[in-house]
Amino acid sequence: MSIFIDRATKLVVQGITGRDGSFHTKQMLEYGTHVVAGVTPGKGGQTFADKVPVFDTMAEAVAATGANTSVVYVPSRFAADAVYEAADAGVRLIVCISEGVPVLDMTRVMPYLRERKVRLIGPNCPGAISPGRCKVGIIPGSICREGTVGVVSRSGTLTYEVIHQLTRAGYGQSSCIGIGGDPIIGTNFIDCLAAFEADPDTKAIVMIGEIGGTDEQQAAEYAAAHVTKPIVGFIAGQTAPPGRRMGHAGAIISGASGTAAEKMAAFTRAGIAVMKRPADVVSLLKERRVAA
Amino acid sequence: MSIFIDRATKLVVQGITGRDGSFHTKQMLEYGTHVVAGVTPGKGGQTFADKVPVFDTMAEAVAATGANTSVVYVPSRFAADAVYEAADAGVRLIVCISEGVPVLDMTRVMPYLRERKVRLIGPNCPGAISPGRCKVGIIPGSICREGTVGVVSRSGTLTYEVIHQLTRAGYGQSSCIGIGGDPIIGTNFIDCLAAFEADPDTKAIVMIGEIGGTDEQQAAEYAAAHVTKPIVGFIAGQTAPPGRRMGHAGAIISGASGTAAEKMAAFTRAGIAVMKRPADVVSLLKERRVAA
Amino acid sequence: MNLHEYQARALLQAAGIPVPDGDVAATPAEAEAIAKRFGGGVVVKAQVHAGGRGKAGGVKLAKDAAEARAHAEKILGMTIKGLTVEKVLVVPTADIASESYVGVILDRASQRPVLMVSPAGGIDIEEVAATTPGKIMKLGVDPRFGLLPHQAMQLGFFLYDELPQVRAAAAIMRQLYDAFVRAGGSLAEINPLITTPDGAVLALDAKIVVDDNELDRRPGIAALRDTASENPAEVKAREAGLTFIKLDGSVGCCVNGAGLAMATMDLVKYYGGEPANFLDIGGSSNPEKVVVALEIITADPRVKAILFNIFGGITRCDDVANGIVTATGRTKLAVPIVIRLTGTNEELAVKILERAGFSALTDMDEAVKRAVELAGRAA
Amino acid sequence: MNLHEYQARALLQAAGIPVPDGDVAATPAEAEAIAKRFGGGVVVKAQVHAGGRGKAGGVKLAKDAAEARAHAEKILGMTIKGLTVEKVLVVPTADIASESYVGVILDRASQRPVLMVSPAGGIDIEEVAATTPGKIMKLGVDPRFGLLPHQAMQLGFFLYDELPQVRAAAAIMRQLYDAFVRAGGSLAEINPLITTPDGAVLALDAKIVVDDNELDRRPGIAALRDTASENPAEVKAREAGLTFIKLDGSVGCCVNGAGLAMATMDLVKYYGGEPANFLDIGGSSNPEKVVVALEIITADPRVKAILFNIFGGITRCDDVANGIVTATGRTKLAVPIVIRLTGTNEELAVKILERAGFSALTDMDEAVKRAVELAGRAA
Repeated sequence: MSIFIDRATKLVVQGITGRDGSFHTKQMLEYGTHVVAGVTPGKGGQTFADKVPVFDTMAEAVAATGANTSVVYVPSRFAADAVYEAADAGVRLIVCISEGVPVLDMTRVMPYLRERKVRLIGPNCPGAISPGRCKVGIIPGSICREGTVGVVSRSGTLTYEVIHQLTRAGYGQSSCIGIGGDPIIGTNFIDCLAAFEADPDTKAIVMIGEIGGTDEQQAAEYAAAHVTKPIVGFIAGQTAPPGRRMGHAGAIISGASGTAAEKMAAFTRAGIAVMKRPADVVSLLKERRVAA
Repeated sequence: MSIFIDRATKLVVQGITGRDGSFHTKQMLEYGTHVVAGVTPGKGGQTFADKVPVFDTMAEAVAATGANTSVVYVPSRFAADAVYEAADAGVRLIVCISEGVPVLDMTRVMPYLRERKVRLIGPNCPGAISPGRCKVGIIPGSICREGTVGVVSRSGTLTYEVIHQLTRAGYGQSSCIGIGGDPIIGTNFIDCLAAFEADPDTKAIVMIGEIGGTDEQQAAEYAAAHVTKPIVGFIAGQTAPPGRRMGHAGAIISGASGTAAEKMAAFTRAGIAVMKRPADVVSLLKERRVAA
Repeated sequence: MNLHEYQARALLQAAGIPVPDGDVAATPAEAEAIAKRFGGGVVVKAQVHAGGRGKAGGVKLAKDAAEARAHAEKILGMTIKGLTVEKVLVVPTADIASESYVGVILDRASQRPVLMVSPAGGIDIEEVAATTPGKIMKLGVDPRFGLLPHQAMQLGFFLYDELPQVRAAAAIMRQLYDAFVRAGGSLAEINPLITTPDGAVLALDAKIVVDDNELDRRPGIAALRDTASENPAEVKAREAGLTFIKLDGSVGCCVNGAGLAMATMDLVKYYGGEPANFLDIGGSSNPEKVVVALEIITADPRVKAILFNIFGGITRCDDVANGIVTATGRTKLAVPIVIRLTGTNEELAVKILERAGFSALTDMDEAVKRAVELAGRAA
Repeated sequence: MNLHEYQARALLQAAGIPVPDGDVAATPAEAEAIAKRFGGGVVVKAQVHAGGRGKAGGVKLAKDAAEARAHAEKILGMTIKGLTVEKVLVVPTADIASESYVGVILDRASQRPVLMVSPAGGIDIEEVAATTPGKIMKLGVDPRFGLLPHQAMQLGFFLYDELPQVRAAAAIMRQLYDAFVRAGGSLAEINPLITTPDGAVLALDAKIVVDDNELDRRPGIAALRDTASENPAEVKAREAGLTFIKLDGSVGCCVNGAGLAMATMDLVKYYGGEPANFLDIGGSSNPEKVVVALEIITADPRVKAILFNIFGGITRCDDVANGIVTATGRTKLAVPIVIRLTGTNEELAVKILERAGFSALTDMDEAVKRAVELAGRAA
């Protein structure tokens, strides 16, 4: 089992003929993801990589293929519209890889999706992978392995680092979800915790947060009340200065709020084992008697 | 019993110190409506007619009095904002008497209300009355009488005419709802038919439509499927020329659509007795064996 | 309120929509000068608030400036559906590769603006809807978000195959939607939206109808009202706060409330008469309104009897009675009058009327029957 | 991107908000001329992207033009929190009856813009929030509807008692919200919003922060960027598509991905070192970026060791290796370098590096420990 994506995922790639879109579509196809369609306006009728039909619009793509999920690789200034289009076309899950989506766009996108009960993962995220079953986005399949640890993270490469450590130590993953580094994102820690808690094949959860905002604190409270599975957590940015955006648009300590220290304290209060460094993930899982 | 308003109605008057607002507030108080507050910005702290406290904002008025309903008498260009304010303040029913509200305003107001599950009656309507219990709006209480006929109408004075005929013949009313003459209104015929059908004290329904749009046709279909109580219907505008707005913003035959003939045919198909003239209401109710 | 084609063109242009050259003329000499300026062939188009102006001879092709002047001479001053042509629009003839239709209307059922497009442009869209509905694509716009880019593209793909034209049409639709909202429109359409042989997409004709309720807060749009091109009686009524619509019968009607006014007309017909007009004096009590209403009704020589039907609510019957007495005091009525009053201050009104020598009825059917009878007798 | 006060003032003014007179000067003579033009007393305010400029001596009252010149001489060129003052704003002194705070921020938790107002203006709003939270009113704005008139009125009543001031403040808030949206803001504030003794409501100071992601589609706003007032290394990094933030330690870090970059800094600290910077070379593979990154890191004399930490995904390890070889080929490194690479094209990268005489590690902890050790040895 897994969360959000699995063998039933039928994927449309928005921006399939672009540089990033085409590269990662090939990777997803290689991984075994059911990529059923691509969309690039004006390229309708073409075929990508000899097997994926390309359409002018999402409406056509979904009507023709019954796709239920889309992944967005279009440039940031078109990303919000790609999300609207996917929602209008009727997919239930949209994964937006694009980085640099204006936050004000997101304030309008979110109620649009909520009205239509569509889940968005991202933007500015590496996407999701359910090892052995489905990959949507850019997480390298080679570092993952089928298993029972659920991973959720605001980061990209730091997630790879942690997955890498897990896989090396024999801990496979049920699903890995990169929720994105922006201040406003479609799916947050709590959504993922709830899904992992409900997923019978997930036995433990790894949660990788960072400075900025209060999502980790709220997730910790949620976990204390609703999650029975062991959780191991990490917060990046313990040495970050306040008031500076650390790469991610959402990674900023405002005044005294959003520091790594307060997030780690919230984890501890909630019974979440706190990693001091990425490599600690393995020893903490072992401490919690999670089998590899 | 009655629909939408009754003895439990606690009313705030928006625009209570204006010309129309103050006149009709006095009438509503005389009729026995529980007018618990009024709102006029800058007049907070005053008392209207020695008994109704006036507030600067709806939020204060509702917080202080527990009002559940509001009626809007403000000039048309402020009407949409008054409706937003009432919805934000938490009332469940808003009756907008104001005439001349731009239709584009209404296209934005409606989804706002839907998200908050607030009912709007109007705009450009005479309001509602549940004879003997509560009056919200401008329908003259003197022409009404407690009883079992539910009246719903797009018109103002034509409604009075029909109520007058009913009362004169001994037919009292459970509730009379003026839904308004605009193209976009908050509560339509179907809403009222459903409410009258569910109201145990309503034994028959009188429905007064007019040219323009397809509300009556849809209501007729709804009635055929869901309403068991006898319905008598009238359509004003049988002699209206196409393409001209007959006073009401919504009373216009567009092309060949929205004519009185098609609406009357829809009524007949649905088993609704069609009045040729307002005075027929009494004889048709008698034909349907509705007791006075 | 209807805008003239030349006014609508200007609003579209301001929104960024490509519109071909063109200028408006009030005299044949002006039309000639404009045609000369453009050089080559032009089209001379009557600016009038009436459909079917082409069939009525209000749109003419001219091969040069002299012919443009000749056409303008014929068209200016002509009457189309009762309205006089005061201005013509002169535009260069366009090379047309294809004609489409693009419009925004306010849809009552969905309570939203709806974009409607068709590759069958240049003809009446209602005709297309009736004969080949498959050639129309409709898309409801969420007014909280406006016409989204991907929606405009989807509509564009319905009209064109080539991506540059799809993109151009999509941009025009978004601009049209914005112009519609900014004008406070209830309708905005481009018919035809053309492509030229070199692939450009242009708005060849434009129509915008503005919601009258938007005019208060849009003085720039309100200033576009051209009362010279409207029915004078209707203009006079509007300025007095009345709603008046001229019809062809002999029973002049004066009613408070639009629904009751329509029902009164219908009852006139029911009893064998023909209403001369729709007239709603509205909800407020103002004797002066009644005076103007009577002036307008009696100015119609076809009117053989006058019928008042007043159900007092906000409107006070005594105010209406006072208005009747004032108006008939100034000018003696040449036709009989039947007055029906009931509701607020009914007794007071009856006294006022009786003192001035009128009698008043309280039953609507009785009053209408009497008025129809009187009009029939006079005919 | 932060706007200067004078730039923010101009945007507020364009939105219709009443802002007192004022003009910007780059030299003492200009400041004097502006003060002379206004007559009377003025305030000379440093235009710099740093809080606490008042306490730092960057805001001075002058009784006349000569004193304004003298103040400008002191303030221009002074350094506040590491940033040099290049311009001063000269404004006439205002008669102040009351000071309030009005701001719009983007609230992450509610995913909405939030209006925040307080009658305790003129001081840092975070201080008000910490000491007297009851003096702050917050209101979430639905971005699909904007700040509705009644919401602005409600906020206005929280600030003022008199209806004219409530209305004025409400209008200003709606204009501020519009300016915020039009600028693509992540923050817009007026602090203080003042009333004058005669009852006028004015924006005395303004601050706008723009979301960098909005700049592509807002060339007018993007043109307001004042690179002269920013840290040169950070400007250089941004222009190369890197994110660089200068810190005070001795281990220069070059990482792909913001989260991993932070985690790397944290691990440097964990092993007893101090990071010299945050540097994210981003997701794309471009050897030229690595060259610029190395230039920036090595320009800092405090850097005693360089640490590369690359987890290849989209970023290809061989591209990074090529960048390192190119950069070190141009300028010989004066400090030791530790390279950790793993993921996409790892083997290829190792070969490239070894051929150039570098060795590469694959374990993050090992690499960080080594870099900290080398930096410690050099100190």
